[in-house]
Amino acid sequence: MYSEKVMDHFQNPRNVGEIENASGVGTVGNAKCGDIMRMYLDIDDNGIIQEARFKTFGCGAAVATSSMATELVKGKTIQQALEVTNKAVMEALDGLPPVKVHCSLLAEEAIHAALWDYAEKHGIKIEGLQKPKSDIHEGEEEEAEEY
Amino acid sequence: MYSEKVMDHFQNPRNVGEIENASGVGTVGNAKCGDIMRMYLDIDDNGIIQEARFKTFGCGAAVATSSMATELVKGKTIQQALEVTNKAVMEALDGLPPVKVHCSLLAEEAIHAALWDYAEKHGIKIEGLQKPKSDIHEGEEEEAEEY
Amino acid sequence: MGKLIYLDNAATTKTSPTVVEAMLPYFSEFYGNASSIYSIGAKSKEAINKSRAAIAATLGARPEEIYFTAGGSEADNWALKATAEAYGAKGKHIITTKIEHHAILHTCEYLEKNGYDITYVDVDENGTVKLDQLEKAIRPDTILISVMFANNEIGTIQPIREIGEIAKKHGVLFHTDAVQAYGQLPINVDEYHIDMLSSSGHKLNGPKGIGFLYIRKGVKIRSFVHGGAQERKRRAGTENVPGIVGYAKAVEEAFATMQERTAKEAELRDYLIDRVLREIPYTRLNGHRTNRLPNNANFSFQFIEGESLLIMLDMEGICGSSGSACTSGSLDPSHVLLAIGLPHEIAHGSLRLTLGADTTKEDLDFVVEKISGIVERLRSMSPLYEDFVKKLQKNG
Amino acid sequence: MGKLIYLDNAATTKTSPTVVEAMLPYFSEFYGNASSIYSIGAKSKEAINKSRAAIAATLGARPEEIYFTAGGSEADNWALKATAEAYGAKGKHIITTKIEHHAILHTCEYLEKNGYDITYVDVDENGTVKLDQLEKAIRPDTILISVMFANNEIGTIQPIREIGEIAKKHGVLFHTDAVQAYGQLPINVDEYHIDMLSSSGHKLNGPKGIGFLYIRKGVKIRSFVHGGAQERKRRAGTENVPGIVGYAKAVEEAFATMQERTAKEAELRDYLIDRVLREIPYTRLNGHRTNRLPNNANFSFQFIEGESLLIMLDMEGICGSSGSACTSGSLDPSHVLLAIGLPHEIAHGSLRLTLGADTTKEDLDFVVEKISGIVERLRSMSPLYEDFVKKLQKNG
Ligand SMILES: Cc1ncc(COP(=O)(O)O)c(C=O)c1O
Ligand SMILES: Cc1ncc(COP(=O)(O)O)c(C=O)c1O
Repeated sequence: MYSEKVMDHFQNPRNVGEIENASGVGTVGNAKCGDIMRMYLDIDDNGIIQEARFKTFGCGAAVATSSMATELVKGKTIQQALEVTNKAVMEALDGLPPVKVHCSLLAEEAIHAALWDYAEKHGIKIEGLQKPKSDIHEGEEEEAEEY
Repeated sequence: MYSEKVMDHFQNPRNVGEIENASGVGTVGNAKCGDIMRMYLDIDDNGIIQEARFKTFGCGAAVATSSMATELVKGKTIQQALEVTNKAVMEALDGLPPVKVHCSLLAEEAIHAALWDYAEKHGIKIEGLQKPKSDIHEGEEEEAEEY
Repeated sequence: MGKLIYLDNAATTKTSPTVVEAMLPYFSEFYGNASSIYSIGAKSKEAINKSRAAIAATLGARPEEIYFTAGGSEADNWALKATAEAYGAKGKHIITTKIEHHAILHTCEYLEKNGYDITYVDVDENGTVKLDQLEKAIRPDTILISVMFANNEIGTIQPIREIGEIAKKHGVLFHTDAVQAYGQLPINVDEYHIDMLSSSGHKLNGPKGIGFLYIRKGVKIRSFVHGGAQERKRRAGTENVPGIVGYAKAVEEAFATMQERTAKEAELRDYLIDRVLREIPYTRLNGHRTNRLPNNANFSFQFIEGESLLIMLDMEGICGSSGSACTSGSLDPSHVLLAIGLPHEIAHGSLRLTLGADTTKEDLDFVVEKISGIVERLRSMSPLYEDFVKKLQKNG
Repeated sequence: MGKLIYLDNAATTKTSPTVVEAMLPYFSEFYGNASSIYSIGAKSKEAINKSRAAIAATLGARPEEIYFTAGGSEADNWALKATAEAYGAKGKHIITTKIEHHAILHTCEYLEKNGYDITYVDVDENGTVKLDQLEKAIRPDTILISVMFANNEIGTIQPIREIGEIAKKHGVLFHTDAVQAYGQLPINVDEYHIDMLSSSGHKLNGPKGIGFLYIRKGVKIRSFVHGGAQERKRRAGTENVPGIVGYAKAVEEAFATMQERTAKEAELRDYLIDRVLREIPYTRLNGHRTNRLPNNANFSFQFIEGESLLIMLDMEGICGSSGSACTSGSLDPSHVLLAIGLPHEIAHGSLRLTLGADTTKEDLDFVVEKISGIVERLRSMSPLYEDFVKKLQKNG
């Protein structure tokens, strides 16, 4: 059901782990729905993401999207990181099954949550960043066609 | 679905044909239901059935019961012939499938019809013989268990 | 018994050995549940997807419009009952014909008991649906027209394209029971404006116990069998993977050989019809003379009854079927034969012979010879024939 | 990939090669329609009759009380919908449990939409139905109690005899979904006062796409699939002869080996449970410790999610299943795990392993070792585990 890229990132996840004294940490999702992602970012004084790490409780897609998301934001500026959308993560993984799309949304939210934490800690405001929902499943749409 | 006896009487029906100037002829059943039996009896002055012949339009069971019925009444007195019930015909054939029981009723009725014809022609009354129904399907019961 | 001449392919067909071969790996090797996550389950899922796509392609449909069922009857039940339910608020009127299979007719009776109103349109003496009557039957509360693609007894092919156009014009859903036609005739669901279509695997040399219902995208009918999320949540039950794979294989073969096979069958069918009508007196052909399934011949032999004929043919190794009541355990003969206007006693004397890909001219020569003798023998035992001959003699 | 260790026998089983062998002649040799009159059809009919009788005997039932269906889901749908319909005039209340299979639960939801009132009885923390609650739920308008014989996820065996007695006492019909239990546990329909019972072939090394509903003589439910006169006019559709024959063969084998096989499986199951609980911390067993299906083990590993675990097991050649939402495409985890009181995050981390006749101790040693490593790895990636450890450290 998963693409080779997803399987690769699931089997060999990049950047698993914690960052001590991270610049920003964000946790999204909830156990009820079976996905929790925690993203650690290390951001230097120029606003460049030097390091990104994650921990994820969730399915194969959740792990793979977390892994890919950390890869995608590493070395980026904050503004560039904001452009790492769930679509970008999915594309980088050669797609996800329809029922797993919410995992990529979670990854996007995890980045935002970590950046939000960074901004709060540093008392700054990041252009275009809204306070992330803690639960990305809220208000999620059912599959279009219902039987 | 049929016993060997039934198959034998169907493949090699005994007494097929007509009797010219028969003592009694009876036809029962109707084309609507797919079974018509005609029974010819030759009855001597002592009231002994010397010969019995039949013609039948109908299924395998109809042919076999006609054949067996002629065998059973041959050599019998009229009273004995009246005792050739559908049950007797069925038993002599080692049974019939439930949906074919009506064929044996038809055979019984055919005997009665031929005897009735004989009695009418000779202006006599046969003890215990009622005017046969021309259509034995009338009022027939459905299979007990209905779904 | 010597050679078997099987001429009851409309009842069921031999599962083709290549079909069985295609199924075999899915019994004991790739037996995984298609809904599971591990690789052996993925094998099953892949096989189902491929089968679905192959079948969809033959109809000009999309794979996600094919829903596997346990056979033609379930597909027919599903189409009618679920449409009735889903569109019941719009209306409770359904139009069908007098010559549908019991899977349709008995389902309609069931719906009638549940407050639906069914119009059974007549057919003409050839078994062709009366289009004007059908169109006139449409009312504002009509939600569905269900007409079979070709009849299973007399083989008559219905004007499906015209019916589809009528249904479309009036905004009514159109279901066709194509159990007999699929694999014998080219069908395109878009061209014919078909919204739902039933098929059954064992009618085209596929396995028994598998069928499908084509449901056009957008038709809002729900599950008939509720439960697991199989078949896009519309038909619950662990997928019959070997059945599905075998079905697709049979479909593939049927469509690859369709033109050649049906041309050959139609030629043999005509040969059979011509000889029987010429050589056996008091015989009629039932169904349309030309516009009929390529493998179907259906005769009525006056003065005799069908079951007797069948048993005697069986003793010669010939398998056929009859619309006689006696073969079904009911008292009335085939509703189809009555609908085309046959009197009861003639309907009782009917014989259906349906050819297969391996039927030969020699087979049919043997069959005609045997029928001829058996019919003669049964007539010699028939009181109806006796009466007829006596009347002839009296008049002559 | 090396050897496959298949531990998902509750999902589906390998069709036994002897079963396939028994089926084979009925595809391309004795392929006749069982309803037809000629000898090749009689062969099919005979095979069906023999199969039906063999199955009936295992339940202490009469052959004419066994009705073949396309599987367990159809049997469940039939039992519930047809009972609702047939007895709807008497009452519209049905009692079932919170841990039934979706084939029951979704059918109940359907019935609720159609004016029926369903009571879903609770289970205790072991997954055993609360008998007092069940009995109290009975009302004058209760027409049916449907309780599964054994649960497909956690394996808990229900007090079926007691439920049967309660149903009998109150004059209510009793249906049991025995899809998981049949062939694993001895069942006698009279002893247990069962009026209807569902089973599915592919759960006991028989083919997919075949099942049966036992209907006690006198229970007045009608057809679910309308049409031809098959199955004593109660279930239309050309009989799936190979499926039926294979089913009966599988049943025969399952009952011949039952005692020995299930004793061995139960021993292995206990070995597996003991090792896992001992060697992997923060793990719990779901379902009753002893009163469970002989081949079922179901664990929850805290802090990890089931699908990830399954995929990693698959990479080691081990097939299991999980009650995690992610494997089903829905958001909520298994209703069964929630019903026994598991919090969501623990329900998500569940793993079901269901043994087969050929499972060995060596297989399980390998499996325990792999689970152990994978759970550790997934925990090291889990934010929930991180929080837990930090809390421990803070407190410690
Ligand atoms: C308890 C239970 N009931 C019903 C079913 C449905 O059976 P099937 O998938 O064969 O229709 C299953 C298995 O899927 C089951 O485990
Ligand atoms: C026209 C038609 N519809 C439906 C069916 C039912 O198909 P099945 O017996 O496979 O359920 C048949 C054959 O029996 C048929 O000929």
